[in-house]
Amino acid sequence: MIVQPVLIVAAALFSLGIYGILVRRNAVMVLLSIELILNSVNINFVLFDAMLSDTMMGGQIFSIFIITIAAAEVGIGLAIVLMLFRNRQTANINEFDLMKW
Amino acid sequence: MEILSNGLGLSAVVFLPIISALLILFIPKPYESVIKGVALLSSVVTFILSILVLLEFDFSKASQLQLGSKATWIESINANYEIGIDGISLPLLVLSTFISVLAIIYSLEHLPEPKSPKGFLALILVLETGMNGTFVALDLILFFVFFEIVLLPMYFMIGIWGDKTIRSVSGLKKEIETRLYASIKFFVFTLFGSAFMLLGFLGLYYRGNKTFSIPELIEIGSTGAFTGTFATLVFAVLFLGFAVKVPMWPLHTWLPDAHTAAPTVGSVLLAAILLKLGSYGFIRIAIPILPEQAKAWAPAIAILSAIGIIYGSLACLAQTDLKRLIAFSSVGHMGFVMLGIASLTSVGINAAIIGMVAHGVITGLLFFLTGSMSHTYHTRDMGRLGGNMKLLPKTGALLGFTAMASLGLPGLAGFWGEFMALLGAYNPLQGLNIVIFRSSMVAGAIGTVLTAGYLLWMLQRVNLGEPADEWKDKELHDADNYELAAWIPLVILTVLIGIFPKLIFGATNDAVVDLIFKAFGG
Amino acid sequence: MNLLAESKLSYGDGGVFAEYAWILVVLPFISALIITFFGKKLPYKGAEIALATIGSIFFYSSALLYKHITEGIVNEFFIVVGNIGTFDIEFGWVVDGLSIMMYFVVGTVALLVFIYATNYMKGEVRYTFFFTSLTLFAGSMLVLVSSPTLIQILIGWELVGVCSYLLIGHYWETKDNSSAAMKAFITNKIADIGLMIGIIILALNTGTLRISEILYQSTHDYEDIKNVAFVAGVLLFIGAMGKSAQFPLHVWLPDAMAGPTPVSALMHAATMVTAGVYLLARMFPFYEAMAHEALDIVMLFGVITLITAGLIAVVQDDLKKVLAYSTVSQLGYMVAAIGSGAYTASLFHLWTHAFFKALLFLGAGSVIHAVHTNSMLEMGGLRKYMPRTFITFIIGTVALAGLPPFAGFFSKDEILASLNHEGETTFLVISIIGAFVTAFYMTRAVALTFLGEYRGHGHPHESDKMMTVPLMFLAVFAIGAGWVNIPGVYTGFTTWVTTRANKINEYHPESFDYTALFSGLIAGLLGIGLGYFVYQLQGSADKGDKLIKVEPIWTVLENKYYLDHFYFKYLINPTKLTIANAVDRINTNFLDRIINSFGLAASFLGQIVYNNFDQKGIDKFLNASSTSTDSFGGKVKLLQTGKTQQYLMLFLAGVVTISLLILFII
Amino acid sequence: MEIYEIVTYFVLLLLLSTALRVVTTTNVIHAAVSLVFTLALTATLFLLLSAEFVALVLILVYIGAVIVLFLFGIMITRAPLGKNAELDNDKNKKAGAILAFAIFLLFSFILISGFSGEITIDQASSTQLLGEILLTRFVFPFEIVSFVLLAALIGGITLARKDDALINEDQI
Repeated sequence: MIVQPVLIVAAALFSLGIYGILVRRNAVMVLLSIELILNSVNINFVLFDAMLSDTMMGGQIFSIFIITIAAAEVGIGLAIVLMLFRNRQTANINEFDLMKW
Repeated sequence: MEILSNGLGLSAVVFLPIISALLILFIPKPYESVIKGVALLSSVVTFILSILVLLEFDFSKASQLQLGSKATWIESINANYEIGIDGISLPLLVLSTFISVLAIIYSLEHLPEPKSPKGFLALILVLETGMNGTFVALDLILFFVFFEIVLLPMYFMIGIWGDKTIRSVSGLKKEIETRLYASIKFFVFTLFGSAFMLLGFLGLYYRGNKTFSIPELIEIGSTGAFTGTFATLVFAVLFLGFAVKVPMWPLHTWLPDAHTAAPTVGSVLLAAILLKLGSYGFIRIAIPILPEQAKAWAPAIAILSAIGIIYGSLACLAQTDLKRLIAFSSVGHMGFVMLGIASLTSVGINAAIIGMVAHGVITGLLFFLTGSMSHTYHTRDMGRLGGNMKLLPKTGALLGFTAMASLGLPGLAGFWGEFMALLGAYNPLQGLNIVIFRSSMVAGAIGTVLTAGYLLWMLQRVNLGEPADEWKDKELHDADNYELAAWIPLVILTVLIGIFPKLIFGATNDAVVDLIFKAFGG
Repeated sequence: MNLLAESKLSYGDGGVFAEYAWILVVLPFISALIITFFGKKLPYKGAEIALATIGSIFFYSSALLYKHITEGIVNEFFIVVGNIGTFDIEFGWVVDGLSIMMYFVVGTVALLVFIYATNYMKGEVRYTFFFTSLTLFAGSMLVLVSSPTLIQILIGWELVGVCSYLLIGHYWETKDNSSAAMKAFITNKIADIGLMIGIIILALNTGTLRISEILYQSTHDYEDIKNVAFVAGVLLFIGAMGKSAQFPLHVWLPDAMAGPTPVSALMHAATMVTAGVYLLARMFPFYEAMAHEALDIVMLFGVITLITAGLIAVVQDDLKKVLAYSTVSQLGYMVAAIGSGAYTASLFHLWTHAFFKALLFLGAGSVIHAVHTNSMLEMGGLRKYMPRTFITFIIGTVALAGLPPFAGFFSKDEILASLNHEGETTFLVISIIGAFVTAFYMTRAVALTFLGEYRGHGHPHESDKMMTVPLMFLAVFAIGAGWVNIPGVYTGFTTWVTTRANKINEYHPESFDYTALFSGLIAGLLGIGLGYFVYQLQGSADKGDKLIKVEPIWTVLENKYYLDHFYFKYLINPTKLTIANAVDRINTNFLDRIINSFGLAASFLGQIVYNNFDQKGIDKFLNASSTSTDSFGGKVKLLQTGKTQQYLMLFLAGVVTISLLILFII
Repeated sequence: MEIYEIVTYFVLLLLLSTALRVVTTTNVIHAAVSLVFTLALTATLFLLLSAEFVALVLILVYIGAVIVLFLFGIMITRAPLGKNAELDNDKNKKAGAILAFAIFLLFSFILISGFSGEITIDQASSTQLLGEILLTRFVFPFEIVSFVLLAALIGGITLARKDDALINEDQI
């Protein structure tokens, strides 16, 4: 298998994720986009693992860790969104501008 | 790190505060939070830099001047920008940056009237530059400049933010505002001393191969080049300059007034760092450059220190003003420091340095506490206070702890300075009059009892008992988070130095032993 | 080190047990911290942590004692905490017979007192803080007794002083209590001058702060230390006089009864006040080898103390004060014993006294808890209401009076025997009179408190189990603690405490000294008999007092030999008022006046400077320079929209730009 | 061109299109379902790379658990189901697209200039080896990750739990 197309697709997935984060209004959608980014990283890790035929299998192990952390992140993220929704009656992240000057 | 070892690090420690102070001047007044942020940030960065310097410092060569640099400054008189630190100045430098951070943290929320964070914080930062600079300067002119830079901010701090009550002063016909009187007294007194000191520096310059460099002068001095009437005179004027700053009896009278009048942070910095400039001057300049004269003057210094210890403690017993009491206690504590220095032994001078650090930490904290209390109660009269433990439990508990530390409780920082100074004074340098030193030591030991006496009496009057009726319905605020953030580090430091004095001795011992060896031989 | 190597040949090194003995010292401090910060939130307000701590200390010290009895441990450990000049400042811990005995005493008495205090202090102010201080005290005491260096002794010495200050002044709302606390601290501080200078002299003439090294030098006839031995010995003893309340520095101890009773039991009877005796015992080889003359002074003061304090105890109406003076008197016995060269006898009395005096104090506490007064005149007849307290108190009394087979009998007898052996007939006679006085005042106390009719108000009742059970345990010790050292039968205690790095040369009786034994016993019985006759058979305290009232001695005793009066009139008040005020006046009227006349001119100049640099002037300049910053900031602040996505976008744009810069330009 | 490669390219293409749909669709449910497809295709890609364990974990954890969570999240936050023009922030669209594209170019450039070549896939199963390594060499990170999960669990509960006051408010 030639690696370059896969790498490009991974990069594309990453930038699509970025696009989602920047454009989406709904906080849940933003979280979805973050999953895309994490996934693109996973693809890269597994690909490099296969490419370098690493004896310690670092790539695969790291992607497993990333999946785990991603699960934790989603849990916390959704909990926060839930909290915000409960307090503000909306999941629109533009409404959350407490950081305003 | 290269950037630290070539002198840039030290220079940054010295000049970063004053640069930030200038920066603060350009921030318009309404942006208080920005001003505060910049001040805090710069002091914290300075502190971190000093910690980096500490880490970079090679403790196995603590007796050598390190991390310094030398650059031409005023060529015509051969005055150079020469800086560096060794084991003696290192603890004091770190103490200075540390206390400055705490002072600024405290000032974030507790500005004295008239509130003007811009001027006040800028002055603290200028002060910090002066203090740090004095500890790293290795050139007499540079030392003098930094030594004097300190005066101005303190003068303004007392004069503008000080105590506004009107008081009568003996010898003056008119009644005068406390802050006015105190600030002028402070300024004139110190300037008086340092003017003579400058004369001494010039004398050394002309006799000592036309150099202002302290290391070079030490080399010259240790070969016995300065002798006779000339040396006696030079030591006398240096003594005058440093003794005023310490302050030694009977040149101490500016101190109680300045402390009483100064705003909280002002008195903290005054007690914690400024007083140390004088005793540091003795260790860094007067003794190594003029060892023979130091030997001749040592008994006199010892006697004056002993008088200072007893006198300061007795004066404390007569005070009714809380801050004035603490101020007089400084006279006593600095007496121990000077007694250690006068012994001219490695034990005594080590004791003096740890005593300086401990006094900085403990009395700094005491002034924080009493300042905050006088702010809360709007009075410093101990006759009206009482039951502080009930009214302000946190402040009261800390006051109790600090008083214990201040009376030299073993296991806390203050102990080492006192005990080791007495140890040094019992066996002073060979050739010194042993009777004088041993009587001074006994006087010092009696002073510890008197110290315990006035501090416990103060605690009894202020902290214990039932609160007076006038406070019953008042809403009094106990220490808030800013205050605690400024105080707790000092408490921790007090305990740490107390149970592990190697924190200080580890840096100073080699340097002091080397200093004594160079000055007085084996 | 040579001396340790020497001793290791004959004794065990204690293995892991000794190596980890530092836990004993460190644990209380850690738990004191924990109690301070979390105590109030816990279900038992921090008492449980204090109890757990002291329980572990008790078990550890018991284990150490067991190991010491079976194999004999002598070992010491050092940690360098600083170097100053040529001195190493070291902390550490020493594990030998003497210190293990002290660990055990502290652990046992403290455990029982802590249990007692959980109930006694219930509902009192600052309950949590009380346990903090008590735990801190246990730690400080262990610092003191575990000390292998003089500097650590000094540290422990003053730390127990501070804990004593905190605990005596526990009820600081009243001025009397805080004054008592202050008095204790200052008196001790005065004595500490002696200790401090003594340590300085010893350190400078031996070049070390390690006790074992100093003792080694003194037993091996080093010249430097020999020259100063007498002075140093006396100075150290002055230190001990303060802590162990020897005449004339004993005045703080009776006042210290202002603290809660458990405190009196633990600190002012069993442990802290024995610190002076401990110091003398620790330095005993030094005294024995070099400072024999100093020992005579020690003995003299001990004997003076034991009789003078005993006599004052006779006239006290406050139950706790009777016990306090009794403690002073018993400390006099211990000090006198050390002075006569009877090392073991002194420590043996320390050991038994710790248990029975703690018992008596806790018993008194139980009584006071029930009747809410300290005055014996308002007690009486409590035998009926408080049977358990009564029985245990009687056991304590008998042990103190020195009747066989109770603990006090054996230890007091050994002290008398050694005085007899030394040929100090005068002192022996005084000590026997002291024994008589002891028995008399204790009988008086029992008669006034427990016998006769109840004279107070309300209905007293027996105390809670948490209070009586510790009493019973202590009663067991008060009976049995003496059996560990019976001449001719079993002398284990002698072996325990003489098992240490430096050899102890002392007289030790092989069998009972019957002269001393019987005279002491008869004195005790006489005292009890007389006390019973005077106070029980006469029916009331007034009548009894009248019977033995001999003017003007009685008045002198009631005024405690006018010592306090003397101190206040001629020492404290002149210093505090006259001299201090004079100094202050010198300061303001003389020194300042000189300065001010100089300053007058300067003041004029200063006015001008001040006016020109007044606040307004400065601010105007500052403001002018900063308006430009203001407008800039006004624009920059628009960037702060609070919208996360915009921030992120800007951030990413920055990332991309910087990456491009790095990739293509740099 | 072998069948293997054809399959790979096909998967990649599908992957791209579904991912694009995740971020462009105006229907929240569609977005979530597209993400399922994206992940499933990623798993397929992993299988092709003979990383079957990771593939299975991806399916189990992501598609099994995470997506369900998302759906719950969508429901609980009452996101409007069906088409919804409000879903995107139109102001950000242009800038976001440019930025995303720039990042894409940047990454592609770095990756392509950095890596090239061909992979030969050995067909042997790697799961056993993976397990051994995970529980020996990487056991410490493994434990730490489990702690992170625990912390996330507790944190999630604490955050999402309803306070009493709020419950009362709801009842009113």
